[in-house]
Amino acid sequence: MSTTAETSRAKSGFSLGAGAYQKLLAFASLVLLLIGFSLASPNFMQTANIIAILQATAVNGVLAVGVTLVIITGGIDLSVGTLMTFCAVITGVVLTYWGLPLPLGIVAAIGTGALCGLTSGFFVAKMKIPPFIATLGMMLMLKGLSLVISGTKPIYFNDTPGFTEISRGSLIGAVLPSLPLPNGVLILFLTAFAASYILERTVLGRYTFALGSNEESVRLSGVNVDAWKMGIYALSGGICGIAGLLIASRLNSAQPALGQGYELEAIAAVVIGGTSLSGGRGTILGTLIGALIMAVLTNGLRILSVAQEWQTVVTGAIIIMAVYADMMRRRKMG
Amino acid sequence: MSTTAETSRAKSGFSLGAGAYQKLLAFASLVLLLIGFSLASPNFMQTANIIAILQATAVNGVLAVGVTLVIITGGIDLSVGTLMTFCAVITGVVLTYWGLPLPLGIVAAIGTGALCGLTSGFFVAKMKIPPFIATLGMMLMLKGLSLVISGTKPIYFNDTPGFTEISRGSLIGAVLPSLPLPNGVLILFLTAFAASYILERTVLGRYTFALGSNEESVRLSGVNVDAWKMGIYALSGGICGIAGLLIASRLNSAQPALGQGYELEAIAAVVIGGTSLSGGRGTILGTLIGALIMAVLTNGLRILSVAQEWQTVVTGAIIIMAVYADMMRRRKMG
Amino acid sequence: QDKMYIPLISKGFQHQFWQAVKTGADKAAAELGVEVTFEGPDNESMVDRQIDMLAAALAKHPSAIGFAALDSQAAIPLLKQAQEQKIPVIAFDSGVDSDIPLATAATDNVAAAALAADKMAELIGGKGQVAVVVHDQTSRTGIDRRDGFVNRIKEKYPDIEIVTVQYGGGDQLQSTELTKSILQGNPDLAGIFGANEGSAVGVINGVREMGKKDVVVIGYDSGAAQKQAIRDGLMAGAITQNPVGIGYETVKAAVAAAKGEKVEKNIDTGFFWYDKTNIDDPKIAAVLYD
Amino acid sequence: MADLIEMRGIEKIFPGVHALKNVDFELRSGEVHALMGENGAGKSTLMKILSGVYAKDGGTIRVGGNEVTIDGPRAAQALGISIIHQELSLMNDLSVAQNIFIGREPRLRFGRLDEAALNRRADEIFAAMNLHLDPRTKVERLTIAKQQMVEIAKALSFRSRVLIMDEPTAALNDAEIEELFVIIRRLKSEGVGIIYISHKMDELKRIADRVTVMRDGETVGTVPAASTPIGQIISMMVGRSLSDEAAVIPDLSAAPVAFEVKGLRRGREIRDVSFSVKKGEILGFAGLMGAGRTEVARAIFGADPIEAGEIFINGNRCHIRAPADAVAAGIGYLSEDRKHFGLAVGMDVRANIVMASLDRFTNRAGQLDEKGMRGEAAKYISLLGIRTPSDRQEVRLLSGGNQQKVVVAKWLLRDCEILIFDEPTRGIDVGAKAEIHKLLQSLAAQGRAVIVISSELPEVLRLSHRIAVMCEGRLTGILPGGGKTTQEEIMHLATLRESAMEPVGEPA
Ligand SMILES: Nc1ncnc2c1ncn2[C@@H]1O[C@H](COP(=O)(O)OP(=O)(O)OP(=O)(O)O)[C@@H](O)[C@H]1O
Ligand SMILES: Nc1ncnc2c1ncn2[C@@H]1O[C@H](COP(=O)(O)OP(=O)(O)OP(=O)(O)O)[C@@H](O)[C@H]1O
Ligand SMILES: [Mg+2]
Ligand SMILES: [Mg+2]
Repeated sequence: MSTTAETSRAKSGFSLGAGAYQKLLAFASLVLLLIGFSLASPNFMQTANIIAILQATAVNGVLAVGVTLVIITGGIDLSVGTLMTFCAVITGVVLTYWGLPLPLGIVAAIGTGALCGLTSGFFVAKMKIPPFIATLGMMLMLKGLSLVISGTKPIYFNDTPGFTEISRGSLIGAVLPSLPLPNGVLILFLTAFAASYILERTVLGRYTFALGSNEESVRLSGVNVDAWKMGIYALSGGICGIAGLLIASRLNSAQPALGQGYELEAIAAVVIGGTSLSGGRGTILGTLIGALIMAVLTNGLRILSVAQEWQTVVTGAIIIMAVYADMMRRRKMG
Repeated sequence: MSTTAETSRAKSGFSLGAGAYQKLLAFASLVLLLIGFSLASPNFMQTANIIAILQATAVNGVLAVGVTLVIITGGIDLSVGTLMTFCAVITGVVLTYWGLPLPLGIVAAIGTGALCGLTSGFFVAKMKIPPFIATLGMMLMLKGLSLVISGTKPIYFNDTPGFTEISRGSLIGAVLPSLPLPNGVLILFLTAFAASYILERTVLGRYTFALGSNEESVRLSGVNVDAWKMGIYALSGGICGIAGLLIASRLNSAQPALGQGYELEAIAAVVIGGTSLSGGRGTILGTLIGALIMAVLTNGLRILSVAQEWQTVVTGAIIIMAVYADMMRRRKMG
Repeated sequence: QDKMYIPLISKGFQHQFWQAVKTGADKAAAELGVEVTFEGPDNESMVDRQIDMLAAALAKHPSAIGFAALDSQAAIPLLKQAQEQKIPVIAFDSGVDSDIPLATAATDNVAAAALAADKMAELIGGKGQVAVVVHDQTSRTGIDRRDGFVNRIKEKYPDIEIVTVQYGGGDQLQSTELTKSILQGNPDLAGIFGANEGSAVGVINGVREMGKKDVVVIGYDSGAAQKQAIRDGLMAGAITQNPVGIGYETVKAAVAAAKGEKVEKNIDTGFFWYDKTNIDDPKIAAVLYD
Repeated sequence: MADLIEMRGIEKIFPGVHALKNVDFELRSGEVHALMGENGAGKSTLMKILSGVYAKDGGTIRVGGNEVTIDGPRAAQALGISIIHQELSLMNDLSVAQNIFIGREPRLRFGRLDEAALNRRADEIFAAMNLHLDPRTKVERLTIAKQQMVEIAKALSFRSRVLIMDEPTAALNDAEIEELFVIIRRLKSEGVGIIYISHKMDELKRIADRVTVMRDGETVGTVPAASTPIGQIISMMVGRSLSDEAAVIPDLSAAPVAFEVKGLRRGREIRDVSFSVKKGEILGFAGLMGAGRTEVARAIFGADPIEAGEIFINGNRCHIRAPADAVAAGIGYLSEDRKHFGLAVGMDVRANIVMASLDRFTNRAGQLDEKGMRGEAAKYISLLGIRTPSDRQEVRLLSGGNQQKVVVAKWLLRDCEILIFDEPTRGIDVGAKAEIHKLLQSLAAQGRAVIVISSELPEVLRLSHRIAVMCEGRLTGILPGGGKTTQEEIMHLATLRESAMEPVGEPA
């Protein structure tokens, strides 16, 4: 119909070019921070410290990747932190209390995560409980259950020798001794890559965006909205299970009291990374950058020995500024 | 144009009647909890304990009332907890360090709250930073500044004799000795009443709902959206200042480290009370009920001497159930 | 006939230290045939939450109350209420600044941390840089241990520099990251003091991950990971309190007070230095927990 | 032969509204069956029942002679029924192709998407529609007319036996409507049954075979389209007949200029637009979809930034940076997209009507005068015939046309000196439309300057005292109104592309 050709706006080539440029620029705040800290302290830009920063990103990064999926559907997940802990505790039960072999522990962590995620998804999709409440309830239940199951004490993995390798070992370092990247970081990148692939290239990813964009319209198109939504929460839960493995292996123990507060940090990474809390838009790459910005900030300020109370103040101010710069950049790009 | 009279459907009496019925029913979950706990323990339904519950609701209730306003605009405020603390610390500085008279301390608390709220509002409205990030940044900055200003130690109000009366005294008890309701509770109800009045009967309230319903359409109606939004955040901040006074007077001290985590509880009360996180709808009465449900739950489980780890589990489960019941009820009412 | 009921309101719940106090309390309860409950807020800044717990405990008309105040002043109205209702109050962990409690079962945290400072000075040869990782900037135990350590170093060891004091919330992971940044920022560091279990374990993790072998680590409290680190030589030694003893003595004193018996005003449950050499000493082993 | 669709005795009751009362409707294959009725008559509701969005409260539905239960959109799809909803319901963050095939994406193994096939198939559909649109464009970047085309493409992609079109042409202009009719005729020849809802009476004769008229939730009757005079159908709809007089142009030679725009520009969308409107004048804006009329209106109103340009009100230069400035200066703008820019659909009718005039109902303490607002709301509800159980009904529960009337009421109440109406009668029934036209004329007669943007040429021709025509962001000419101009003259200017263009301005 519209007979007038619209060559000028339809040039997708241009927008693709702009997209790539934009992606590069998204790193701007991060790069600025890196440069700033490098100039401020000679101890900052050293291989060991960069690895330390990456390792500090791993757990929060994986959680953030998981919660990104849920946020893109227009939901929220407050239970990610305590779910991570719960998965770690279950792994502890499987490996230490029951003495089963390592692979089963890994399956248990991810399976528990997926199952709890599915439950949250059920509350949200079938029982129509607002995601905030459903996952708040889940957070409290899991927090309590972790304490109950573990008997309110840490479960150590001393009997499972390979366990700490999951996070602390370095497969890459074994091949390239000059790059001793811990496995935990490798797992973060693999998880992010997989999640990104699912989001961009699969049906599940498509419905993730579609649900966040206009759930009613998806429903009117005859899609089984509830099932897909539960699937997305389950996937997100499974990813929290991976985070549970990472933290347990890093600490060589499942700490039942840990985890609360981590949800806020993960969600912050997601939002700093440009994903909208109202759903429909977001990227895993952005989330990774968001998580890195937070880790670099914390690490850099500590290296500079800034007093802790001021660290908090500066972190708050820089987060606001970084996001503001990002908003400006995007507005300019149109 | 539709000439046929529409008398039969225009009977607004019917819908009003249903509304009142609905308001009564909103208490259902709360009443059920009260009955349950009364049956389970004779210690529960006693004047002293009911007053203890109300007093435990006061601070969270006032915060929740404040954040309700912001949530109805479609925003969120993560800084309420640390802002409360910041206001308490400023009052401490004014009263204890500077030795100024009590009324100035009260003005300082509310004024500081309003000013910080205004700043958050500025970030959100003018700088277009997503509310989650703007108030997360604010939360961190205020948390740090409270520590800096107080020198990381509590500020006591021993030199301001009347100060503890703000929360602990009982004006009502002085008149009706049989009802020694602490002033803190009275202040909660007064604040809630005032906020409710503003929401339902004033322009500010009207725009609060309108912004949350469709901000762009309000802007295109020629309303200065940014100014009103900043006003709403400032009002909400001022209410946090009241919470700051309440907690400082209850503890007879400004505790600079307190406050983080309170935002989640306040938001939970709001959402349990039926306000939608996507904005445009909500009531202060609902928020009050939400805050009471949480306080009754916590208190009741303690009175029953439920083990602490199980308290958390049960709280999570009951919150989900209460909201589910509420959703069902509303769906039935249409 | 009803059992005597004694609620203990502590400063925390989930941490191993508080669980050990609970263990001691439960033991005494079993021996003396009374009922005990144990509760504490999520972290040591939640002063008002602790007050709410105390209020709920009073509503249950207990025979006596055990109380570890986060902030004594804030609790005074409720403590007065307890006094009026003739419910005896026993303070534990750190004291309650008031004459209402009939007895206090506590550790002198300042003195204990000073002992840690002495040990640190001894192990690093009286000079060099040290750092402190504390769990909390504002709680009584955090302040006392930090100040006990820092002041002793300042007073007695002029050649030792305290380069930084950082706070990790007692969270092991956060304390690990914190320690790594401290080590990165201060490559010549000679020693680190971790002021509670979570901090100490975090310090060990951080030192291990950074591959630093010559940093002297001193911890506080016990727990399986810390004990293992001492055996492995990663940690030079640690201060332990007697949490089980604190819990036990608190309940014992509470029962006595409830029966109207006279109780000793100050029950010092003591603190001990332990390292590789004495960790298996039965006297020490008795006050350690996993 | 059995009817393709047979609905008997359909009942639907919403809280406070008996929307359908014993409604009968049938559809044969290969026919276009128009469904007509005033705003709120129940047309959309009936169709939502047929397409599985609402559950019926009574009655039976037969498809191909067999009684069926349609308990969801999926069930309707399985029966070969697809629908183009009256309200756009697209996923803004997804691309055009992704929207069309939501739920039916071409897949590779392991749940992977075949994006190339997706775009190819969308391209095929667009080609069949003679529509030039990149399937990878995000929907939020499209104008509503384009979004409407996407909805149509989506419905076509189902290749159904029954196609329901609920006001598909409300957002389209004549050229696009013509293309749509080509498609409809083709589908018809393939034996598809089409239910067609529209408020544009001229379309009936061109496309419909039969017409069913509804009023107040009841079927009034079914008549053949060709042999029934339009006047009879209108009186079946509104229960009386309407007169259709053309505008009489008042003598405005002595009237002062109320509003003037000089050299307005922004990028490619607005290219050096200048015009003026006198007190008491109605200036119509015509143009093809995307000509830039909406952009100009939004720029004047301060809703979007401008790069250059001056605005004069009563000869005084005005600086308008935000809609608030514009309203303060006496300009009102009724947006073409009511759902996104016109209404707070979650709020009630009363609140929406007073939204732009709240200062008038506020005392110094900031209290609202509910009684005053109720009074004004009631006035406009009866003036415009807004069909609602009460002024406290949430706007989202009103029928589409009644929602549009609420927006109109909002700007009438605001009472501005300069009023810009962008597609004011979109989705409004014939009766109400005539009423709104009368209102616009009386506003002008009271000395206000009125600008009407409309994609319906007859409307522009009938209302305007002068007609401005736009093409590709430029004002290509201003023609006289009042029957002195033909549709062909307007279309000539509306397609005057840049290459063939000589500078035009306001005729002095
Ligand atoms: N979900 C709902 N809740 C309550 N009332 C509703 C609902 N949907 C529609 N109505 C009412 O039902 C009646 C019929 O609405 P419907 O949308 O079918 O009208 P329509 O004939 O399509 O009108 P239009 O031409 O304006 O689109 C209207 O009075 C409307 O207010
Ligand atoms: N969201 C958008 N993104 C990019 N370009 C846009 C967008 N909206 C409009 N445009 C462009 O702006 C120009 C003017 O569009 P506008 O909607 O103002 O046209 P119009 O004359 O009002 O037509 P319509 O009848 O569609 O409302 C067109 O060239 C269009 O491509
Ligand atoms: Mg309709
Ligand atoms: Mg337009």
